[in-house]
Amino acid sequence: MSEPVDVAPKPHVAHEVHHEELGFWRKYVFSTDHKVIGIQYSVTGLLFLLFGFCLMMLMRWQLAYPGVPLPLIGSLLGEARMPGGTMLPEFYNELGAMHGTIMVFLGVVPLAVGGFGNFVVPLQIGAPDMAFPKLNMLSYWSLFLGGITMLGSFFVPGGAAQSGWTSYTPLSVIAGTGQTWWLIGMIFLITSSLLGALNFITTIIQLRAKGLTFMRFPFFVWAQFVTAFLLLLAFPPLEAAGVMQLMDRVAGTNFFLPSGLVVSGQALTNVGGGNPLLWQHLFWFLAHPEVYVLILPGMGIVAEIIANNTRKPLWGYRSMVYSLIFVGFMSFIVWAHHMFMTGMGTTMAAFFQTTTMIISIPSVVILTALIISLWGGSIRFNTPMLFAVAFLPMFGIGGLTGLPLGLNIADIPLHDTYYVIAHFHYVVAPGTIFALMAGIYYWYPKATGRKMNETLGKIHFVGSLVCMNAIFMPMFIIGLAGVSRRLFDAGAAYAFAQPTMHWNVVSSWGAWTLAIFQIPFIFNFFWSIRKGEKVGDNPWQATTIEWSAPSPPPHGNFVHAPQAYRGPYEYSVPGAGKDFVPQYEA
Amino acid sequence: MDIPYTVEVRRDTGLTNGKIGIWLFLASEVMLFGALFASYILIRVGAPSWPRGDTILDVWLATFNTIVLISSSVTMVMAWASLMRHRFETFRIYMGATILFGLVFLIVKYFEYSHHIHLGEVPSTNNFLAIYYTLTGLHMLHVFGGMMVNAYFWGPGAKLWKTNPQWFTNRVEHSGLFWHFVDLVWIFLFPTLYLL
Amino acid sequence: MRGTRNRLWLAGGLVAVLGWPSVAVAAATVTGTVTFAGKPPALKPLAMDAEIVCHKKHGSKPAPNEALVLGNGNTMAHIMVWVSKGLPAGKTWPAPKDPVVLDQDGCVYKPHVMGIMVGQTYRILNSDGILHNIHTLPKINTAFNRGQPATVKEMTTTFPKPEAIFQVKCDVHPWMSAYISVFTHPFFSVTSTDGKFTISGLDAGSYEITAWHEKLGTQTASVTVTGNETKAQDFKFAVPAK
Amino acid sequence: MTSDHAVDIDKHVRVYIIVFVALMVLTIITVAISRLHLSVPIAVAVALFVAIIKGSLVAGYFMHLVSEKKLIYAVLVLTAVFFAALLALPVFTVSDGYWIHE
Repeated sequence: MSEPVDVAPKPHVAHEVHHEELGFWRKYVFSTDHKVIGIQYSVTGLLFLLFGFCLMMLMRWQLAYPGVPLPLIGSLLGEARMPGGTMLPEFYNELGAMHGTIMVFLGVVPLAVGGFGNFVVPLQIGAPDMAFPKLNMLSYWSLFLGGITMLGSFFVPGGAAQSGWTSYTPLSVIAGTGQTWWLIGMIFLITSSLLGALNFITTIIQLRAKGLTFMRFPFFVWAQFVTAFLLLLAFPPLEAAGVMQLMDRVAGTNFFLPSGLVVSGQALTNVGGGNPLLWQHLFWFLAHPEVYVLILPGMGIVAEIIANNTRKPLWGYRSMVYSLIFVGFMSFIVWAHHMFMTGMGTTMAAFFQTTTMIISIPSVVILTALIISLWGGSIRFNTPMLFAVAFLPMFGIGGLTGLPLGLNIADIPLHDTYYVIAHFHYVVAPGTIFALMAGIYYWYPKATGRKMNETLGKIHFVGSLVCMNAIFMPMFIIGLAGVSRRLFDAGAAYAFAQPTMHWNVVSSWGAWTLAIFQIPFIFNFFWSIRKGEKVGDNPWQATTIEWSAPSPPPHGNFVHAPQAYRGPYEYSVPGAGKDFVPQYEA
Repeated sequence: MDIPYTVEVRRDTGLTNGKIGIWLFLASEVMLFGALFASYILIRVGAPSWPRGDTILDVWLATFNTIVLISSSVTMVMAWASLMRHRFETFRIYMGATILFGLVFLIVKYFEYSHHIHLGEVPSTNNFLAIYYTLTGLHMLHVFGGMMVNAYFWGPGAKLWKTNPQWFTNRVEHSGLFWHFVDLVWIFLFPTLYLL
Repeated sequence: MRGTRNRLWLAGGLVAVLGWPSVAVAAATVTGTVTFAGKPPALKPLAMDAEIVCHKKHGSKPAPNEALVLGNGNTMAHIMVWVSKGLPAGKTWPAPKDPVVLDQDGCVYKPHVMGIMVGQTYRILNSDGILHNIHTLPKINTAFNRGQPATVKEMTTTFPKPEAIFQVKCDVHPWMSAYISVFTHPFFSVTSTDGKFTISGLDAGSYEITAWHEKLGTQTASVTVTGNETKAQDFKFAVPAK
Repeated sequence: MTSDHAVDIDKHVRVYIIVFVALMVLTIITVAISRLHLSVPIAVAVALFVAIIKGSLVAGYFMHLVSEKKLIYAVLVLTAVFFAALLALPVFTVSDGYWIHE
């Protein structure tokens, strides 16, 4: 993954010549500069998103045309996976598990937190770099190792992990070698996130520019701040759980293996006494905050872009910040709403569905504030803004369809159906990923000194918006018809699933078309590095501090240490000379 | 280009980056061991019967180890104190002692492990031993890590004292915080595993 | 796996060449009949109403229980008979080129009991056109556990190590069961309903012959053969008295 | 503690010695109590009580928590809350499962 080299360096050279001289490797590969690391994270993240997307497109073929040999590609994947092009259930399970793992832990998180966090946060708070640059490099390379391990697991005998991205026990304990690799990979990824998180928190607290009080933070910084705390405190339990599952698999312990477990007619000889639910608790103790790790940075990006392109201050900035903090806090005590089906009693079910309903309120506050922020603005519909605005309804659909799942009674029929898939994909795919796309278009000029092409951007946007809905809207229908997720044939074997089969075809074609609409983006991304329209330091007439740095910023970011004189969103201030008053201008 | 507040404190927080960093790290460590303790409780509560630690494990070795680890904590803090008093040589002695105590702890633990393994008491034997090996094993890794860091400050890292004593003192304090945390974890491990 | 297989072929080839004369002259045969002593118990047939396709396949009368299948005169099928002792040490035999075939037809494994040589191809067919899941439960070899969707008509595998009889199950249809044993030599035979087995191509010498039934256990007998004679050795199984 | 002066360092050192002795004594006590073979709930309560005292001594004096900045306290309080949740909720949830009462 030396791609970062193609993206970052060129512009940098100019600035760093008359700076300290570093060799190629120190400057672009093992760099401690938060901007280079940020770009490394972003490109890694984007590549893994693409890879996870490819896994999903393979699955979509099997779901649309169960058992039909896949032309061309199918035969390339080998007898053990797709004999004669027909997908074996085991391979489908591999794809399912790895699609989830890769999209969440190697795609969105590295891009949203590692990428945007690293590149933007220090700039937005007027810091010369992250608080611990070496640690920063370490956490990237730890992620990199984790990614390699995950990819490698596809080639071990028996293939990659097949127990779903949640790796529920005891199934995952008795599963094949791939699961062990999955666990080792996860431990690398977790370490990476922990180091990154404590670095972000320290940076934000300590390296704020003079005058940049917490309530003068851009919303994006707040989002990253809360996210970092979620990562810092929610990830360790999963690390512990990972170690325990590793012990179960390697050292033959029984943390997650109950007594008297029978596998295909044969009783296991282990002593048992473990608790399979323990894994689910520890897993969801991370994985629910993780949901907010996926969405909060997205919200942050959207807030920045909306304020900038409506040329208005954010409506209810403070209430948004407090909601954010509240969401972060609550997200630690709602996790068992993923476990209503595990036979918990009514008392705890009531407790967790209450906390779940409570946590939905601040999310709605944030979304509402963002929507009201549009009101009466003179909106500039450039590509970043289009993605940002599209985020609102998409995330809205995802969020609202989540409420029934938070209620014990409604969750029981819907649990583990395609309805759930549709729900969280609306949050993450057209939600978070649109926000991230917006962010890429928005901060690209800061990273390269050039804008991405608008026309290509708009094509990318319209195509993606249509396709995303074509993919996920049908899943609500399929799910409400009661079809379970994780069926390797989309339920073709069941009579009751027959009426929904054609919706899978729609969904699949949506997915493949979506792939086509990413081509303009990929082209645009690389083409604009050299050919994009040259722009100044502040192409969007934005107010936040990162735009006071040269584009691209040199090593050390700012020519003079910046200072914050006012809040982040002073747009269209009555009586001001121009329609925006930057934070950094006295 | 150097990062502000690595050596001097930031006025409004009154802290250096390193101080905040290490405490955040310890916070995550609390959650790590917390999860393992939670698992221990859950499995023990669910178990029909659970052996008293001292019926399987050697309390005297563990008591000895507890004393060793506590002593190492004291020498660690003394090492830092002697830096505060600008007595570099006493620092060397105390830091050396800390590392040696750590080594003693590991050696004793090694004999404990090998003894159990000879008796055929391995992690897969029962869940008590499973949690015992997992918790103490993870703790041992922490001890080892702490020793490595301390050894660095005792040896090559000590050069910093010449150029930037303040920074060096801070770094020793931070590695000390980690070392005390490892001690603290053991203070809870000892009764839960050996005495209950 | 493929590696060992090739090496076996090579070894086999060499032996075939070097040991040609001996193979040519020594063609002693042990044959016999396995019968069931006493009144055969009435076993209840396989209930496969759960799988409508297979249920239909068996028509009006349900699929018979496979544990005890008798011919007229109570001759027993599904008996594995093999040379368990006395084979010359260090001698190796080539695995035959043609595979051992396991068919899944009417949610029943055909054959129910089979022997295979190390490295010999194991060919798994799906004549039902529904989802099956072949799960071998060996102790020494690595388990083969793979789903076979309706459209996948054939899968193959091999067993790299010799192993005593172990079970083959279907994780979709719990009643489906077969038994397989992996040998280093070709001196084994499985009886059909006529209860007859034949082990031929033996060198002169004395051997221990073992007969196995999935419920009634094993029996052994020792036979001594010279030149290319044919020895008879019958076995009788009975339900142990309670 | 960059704010310290050599003077109150001497005071610190004295405190360290006292704490050290206290920890040793408590270690002996907790082992001694365990020889009494009290009933499990009481034993647990006592052992944890002693452990908490020892822990707070280490955290308070060796780790200087007695005189630390607000920010650190804030982080630790937050951690403590989630730690409690992590410890308690799984146990509640599992013991609330209805298969328990069968």
